[in-house]
Amino acid sequence: MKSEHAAHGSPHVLPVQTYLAVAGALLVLTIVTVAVSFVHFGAWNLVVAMVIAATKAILVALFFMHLKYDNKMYLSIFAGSVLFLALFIIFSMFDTLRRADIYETVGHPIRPNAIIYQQTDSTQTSTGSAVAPVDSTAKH
Amino acid sequence: MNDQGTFWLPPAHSTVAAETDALFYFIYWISVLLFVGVVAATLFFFIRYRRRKSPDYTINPHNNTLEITWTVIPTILVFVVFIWGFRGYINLSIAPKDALEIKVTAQKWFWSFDYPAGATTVNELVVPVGKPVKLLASSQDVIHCFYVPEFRVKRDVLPNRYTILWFEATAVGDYQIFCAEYCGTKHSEMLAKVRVVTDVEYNAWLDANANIGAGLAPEEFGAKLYTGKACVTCHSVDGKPGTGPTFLGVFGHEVQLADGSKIVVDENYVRESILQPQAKVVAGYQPVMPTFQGILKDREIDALIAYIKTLKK
Amino acid sequence: MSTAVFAERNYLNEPAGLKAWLLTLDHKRIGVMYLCAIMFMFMLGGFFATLVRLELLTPKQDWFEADTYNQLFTLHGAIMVFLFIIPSIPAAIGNFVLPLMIGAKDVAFPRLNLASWYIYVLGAFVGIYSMISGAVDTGWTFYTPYSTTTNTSVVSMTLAVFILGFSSIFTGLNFIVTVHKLRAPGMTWFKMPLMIWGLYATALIQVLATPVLAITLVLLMLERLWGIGIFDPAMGGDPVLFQHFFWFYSHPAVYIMILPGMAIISELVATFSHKNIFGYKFVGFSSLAIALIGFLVWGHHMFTSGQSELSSMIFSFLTFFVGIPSGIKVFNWVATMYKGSISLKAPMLWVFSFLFLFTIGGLTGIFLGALSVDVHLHDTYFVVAHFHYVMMGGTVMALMGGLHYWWPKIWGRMYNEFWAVISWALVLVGFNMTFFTQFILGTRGMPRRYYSYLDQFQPLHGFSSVGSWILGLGFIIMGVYLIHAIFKGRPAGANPWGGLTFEWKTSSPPPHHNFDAAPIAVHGPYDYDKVKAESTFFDYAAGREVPRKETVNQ
Amino acid sequence: MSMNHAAEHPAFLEHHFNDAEQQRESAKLGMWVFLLTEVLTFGGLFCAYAIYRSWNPDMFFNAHKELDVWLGTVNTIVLITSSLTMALAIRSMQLDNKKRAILYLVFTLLFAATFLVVKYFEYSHKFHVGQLPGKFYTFTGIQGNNPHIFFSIYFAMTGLHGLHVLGGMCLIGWLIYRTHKNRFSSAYYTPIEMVGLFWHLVDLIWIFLFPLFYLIG
Ligand code: HEA
Ligand code: HEA
Ligand code: HEC
Ligand code: CUA
Ligand SMILES: [Cu+2]
Repeated sequence: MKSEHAAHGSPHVLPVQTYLAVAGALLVLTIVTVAVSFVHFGAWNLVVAMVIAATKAILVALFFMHLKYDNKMYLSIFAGSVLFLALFIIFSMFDTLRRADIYETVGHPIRPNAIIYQQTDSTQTSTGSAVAPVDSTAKH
Repeated sequence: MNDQGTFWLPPAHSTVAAETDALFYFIYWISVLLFVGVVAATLFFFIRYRRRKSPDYTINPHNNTLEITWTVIPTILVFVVFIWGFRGYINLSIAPKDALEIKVTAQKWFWSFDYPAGATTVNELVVPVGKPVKLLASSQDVIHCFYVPEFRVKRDVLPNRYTILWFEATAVGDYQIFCAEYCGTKHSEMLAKVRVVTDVEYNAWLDANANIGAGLAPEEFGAKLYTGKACVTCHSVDGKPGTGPTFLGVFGHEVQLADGSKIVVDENYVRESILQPQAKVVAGYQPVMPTFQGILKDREIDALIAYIKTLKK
Repeated sequence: MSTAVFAERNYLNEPAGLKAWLLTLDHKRIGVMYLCAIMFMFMLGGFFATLVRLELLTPKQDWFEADTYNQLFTLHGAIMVFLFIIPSIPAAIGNFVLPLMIGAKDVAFPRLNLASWYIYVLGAFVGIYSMISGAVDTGWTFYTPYSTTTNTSVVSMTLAVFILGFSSIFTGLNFIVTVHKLRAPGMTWFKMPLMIWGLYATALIQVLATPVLAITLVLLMLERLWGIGIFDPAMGGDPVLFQHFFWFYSHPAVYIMILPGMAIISELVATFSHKNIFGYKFVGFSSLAIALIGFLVWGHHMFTSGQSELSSMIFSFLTFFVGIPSGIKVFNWVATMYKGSISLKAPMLWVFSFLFLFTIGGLTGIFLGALSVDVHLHDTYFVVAHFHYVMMGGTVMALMGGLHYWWPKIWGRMYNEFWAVISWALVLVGFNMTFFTQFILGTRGMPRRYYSYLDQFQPLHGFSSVGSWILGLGFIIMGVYLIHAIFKGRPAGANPWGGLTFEWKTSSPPPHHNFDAAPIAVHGPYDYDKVKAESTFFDYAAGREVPRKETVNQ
Repeated sequence: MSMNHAAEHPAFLEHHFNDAEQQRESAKLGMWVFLLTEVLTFGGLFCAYAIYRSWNPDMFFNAHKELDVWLGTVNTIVLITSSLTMALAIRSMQLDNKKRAILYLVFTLLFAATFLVVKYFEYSHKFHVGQLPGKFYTFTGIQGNNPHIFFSIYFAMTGLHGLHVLGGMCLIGWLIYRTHKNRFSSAYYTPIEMVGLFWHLVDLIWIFLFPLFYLIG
């Protein structure tokens, strides 16, 4: 729907109602997602929250950012960035979630807590004295 | 595949080595073929169609079948290589159930090994021949990497996490252990040996080492530990400077610490320097000394203190 | 070629003055400034390389302390990667030739282009500062927890690389928009020179991968300054996760390095075989295929790192498919030469070096992609040899070929062909001496980043070190005659090689505004059959270079 | 392709573009590629969040209870409204209504400032009780391993986002100044449109940050 406009004709202008409707929808979705978060669905909370957030994001992208009316290349650039982010997360998780496939002991850290917690609970003898995390004298 | 090794590969002395070497040479010969093909064709065209000899070119129309062939054939080749490589990798990764388990600890810059019978060694891994050995490794400071070229095995050793590596030696002898992940100043000196012995020798060695130093006087036992536990890599006994201060004449003398305070070197100070080196750091030295907490037993610490006492100027 | 003329009024002297150069928006001047900077960085990185090789002459430590050696190879790696090879072809040659080859007046965002240059200069100064103030000794990979606990200036080097990342992003962004929006009329995607396909694919990687490097470096700096516990195990972080973040950028980065090199090779093969490239679409789309698949293979650097076996399997599987398009390109280049009219000038000699060395480099990548073989070869000199064969043998050979090819266009003067052959031969011999021995060292189990090694490896290391002197000599000779040619070379004329792409249609060196008459893409970039382009002549009436006879028969 | 540069050559058209349309589309393409790099820069942090949440989900859940949902909700509404006013500012400029455009830009600036003020209160509370990243973490009372990591990621993401809000505010201020100086018109409002795109992306990133930290943790 890219309307023809001369070099200095009136560019493509959306009616105010569209913007207000979109803003309204975003507010409603915000209220919904907050309300839903109080109900405990366990793991589903994450999925629901993300679906709502995604819809809000699509609304902002299509209307406020004009992707609906602009050259579809920009939509593909935006979608491409999200795709590459998803690939980065998924491929990293092939490792981080599947380390215990063959040996259970390999799957998790030996000392679950960082050393800053070891000083507090003296009961747990810290087997290795990890070097102080950040040596204040270290050169920058 | 062989005991003397080939031009490219060192001798193969573990059960998995043969398959890795076979895949290596499979890829090697295909690569030689492809390389010679590409370079020979280029040279031939350089000579045959050089400008003086063929001032004008003749267009050769696009040929899709050629494009398809040199896409499909490489795809098949690499698929074969992938399957073969993956099969070998799985054998490398899954240790047999009855494997003998030895705990490996990597520290800046030496390896220490704890055997089931309580014996511990530093920079020397004694294993029986013909038996699968499973190493449960972790590091005390940075990432190291346990690598034995003759066994074709390698695995990073991570801080605060166990990693597992297994091998079954097929020949008695000594084999070099390298550290293959960069870990600082003495990365290239973090060397150790795998000593593969017969079953009988192994059991005899285990019993002997379960309570080593029983018969020795404390300072003699301390001297053995001084080298056995790798204090030698950083502390000299003849006054020569090293990563850590020399032990010569240190006992009973005053030492300046990094925070400026001074302290007389006595038994408690040496014990504390061994168990919590970071507690009191000697002025002018990096706090790189690892803790020996859990590695040295009290009897061994006393022996080291006795030995250090004997080192008078 | 008495008719060849040096265009007196050109972008080099118009507008004159230092200020005009420092604040220039002309893509050609920015390209030349980048060229000088990257050649200096190549010398600096190469100097450190020769020191590394010097120390490795003998097994024991004799020239440098262990820590100094560790700093030397780290700086060698970091300078070569971040300060030399990544900006080299895109920012130096790319900035100069891309607008010319698509018939544009300039890149889409000239001010952004100048900003990218000054960000590079800032990054270089921060890098040099960090070299002087206790140089970093973590290797160019900055693996934690070593990088968060070592006592060298990691933060300032990380900051330098962080800054350099933006220079790369802006160059990539600029090229994407320029290629999309500023092509000459008539120049469809399939009438674009393959050099532009290569630079476009590279720009895609630059904008997609470099941001993740930026955030990784920020997290590394925060880890070192405040111990935030994302990568440092002492603070509950996971060092293998750092490796994922680092290699998500660093493998695509190696394709940022090679794709521009391949792009130059496509141009040189077509021009010096005086023939249409074989399988134009296949070569073009191979660049895009490498760029995209290149994002799914980073885990092949981590087979022994303690990552899950599933992850290693997936990354090994995909690594093999990234090799196929490279193969398609190599075969298409060789097929182009069939029945061509090949002139063996220096650029074509460098093409031979590229084909010779890159094929070895690429195929050794296949060794490393096979899981069980990589377990033996990982972190050995085999890997060092692999990446020098593809980076040095691939990108740098192509860079040198491109430099010789466009030297007459950039400076208007021709280099000395005799010395070019000498330096080419020295480099090819020296390179193979230096690095082929490292394959043997690697398979025999010599680990990398060792400053002292077992005696058994001494002969090979000695041979490699001697080879590096020959290699260095080859480059020094090239440096001399190329710089000499700038001032004293004979005029080259607009089109010394008989190329068909647009940059040969304007004078050498080109005027400030690139083209007197904006070119129109009537035919493809290598359609020698459609165009009988002989060398140009200087038309005194028109006062500029004009092609002698351009008969266009459709 | 107009060869003559005389009359038809509007002031804002740069020499290397053929016409205004080409210049505007180039700017938009350039902006979208820049937004791609922003998505991937934040992407690294989203990846860190996803991986550490998958490693210790219960710690994340317990830690998220420490955040004030209402302040988060307010901030979300503030940012959405600022997105609206930004869009309306562009629309006003498209209709050559400079005064209304400036008004909406000022509103956007105010909402952005409100967002940062609310953020300031949230941060000062955390500084006060010790819910800080890494080794500055002194808070107790959150069950689960390494709760400081939640706050390390929280401060990294909201901090970087806050910097982008600040950057956006400077850009909007610069726009107000130039609109006031009559630099823009319905024929040339590209800079406003570009800053608008950037601002909407900043809002879009917060749309994901809000549930990830405040609602589900
Ligand atoms: C320009 C840089 C460049 C390029 C182009 C490549 C290209 C490739 N690389 Fe390399 N690589 C590096 C730079 C590069 N690499 C660096 C710097 C490192 C080490 C970093 C560090 O640790 O410090 C590294 C390390 C590295 C590793 C990790 C090794 C280890 O540390 O254990 C692996 C493993 O898979 C690998 C594989 C590959 C493959 C499969 C290709 C493929 O793209 C190659 C494809 C090309 C061909 C295959 C040749 C041409 C094709 C034919 C002639 C047709 C026939 C081909 C087939 C039958 C397949 N590389
Ligand atoms: C582009 C990348 C690049 C290039 C070109 C080179 C070039 C060379 N590199 Fe290396 N190298 C790396 C990237 C590169 N390197 C990386 C990433 C590492 C890993 C670092 C790590 O482990 O962390 C490494 C590591 C590395 C090692 C392993 C160190 C170790 O593991 O302990 C060695 C050892 O021999 C080595 C040697 C060399 C040599 C002899 C050259 C020679 O080719 C250099 C020859 C060049 C010159 C001598 C310069 C002369 C130039 C001029 C005179 C200018 C000419 C002027 C004009 C043309 C105008 N390099
Ligand atoms: C990796 C290097 C390294 C190893 C291995 C090492 N040390 Fe140290 N040691 C140091 C450094 C560095 C110092 C000085 C800094 C400090 O006090 O922590 C030091 C200090 C000491 C001190 C205090 C010396 C003084 O003058 O105050 C003693 C005692 C000591 N070490 C004993 C040992 C013993 C016993 C062993 C072996 C069981 C050992 N060290 C192994 C590096 C090492
Ligand atoms: Cu331990 Cu290298
Ligand atoms: Cu790679």
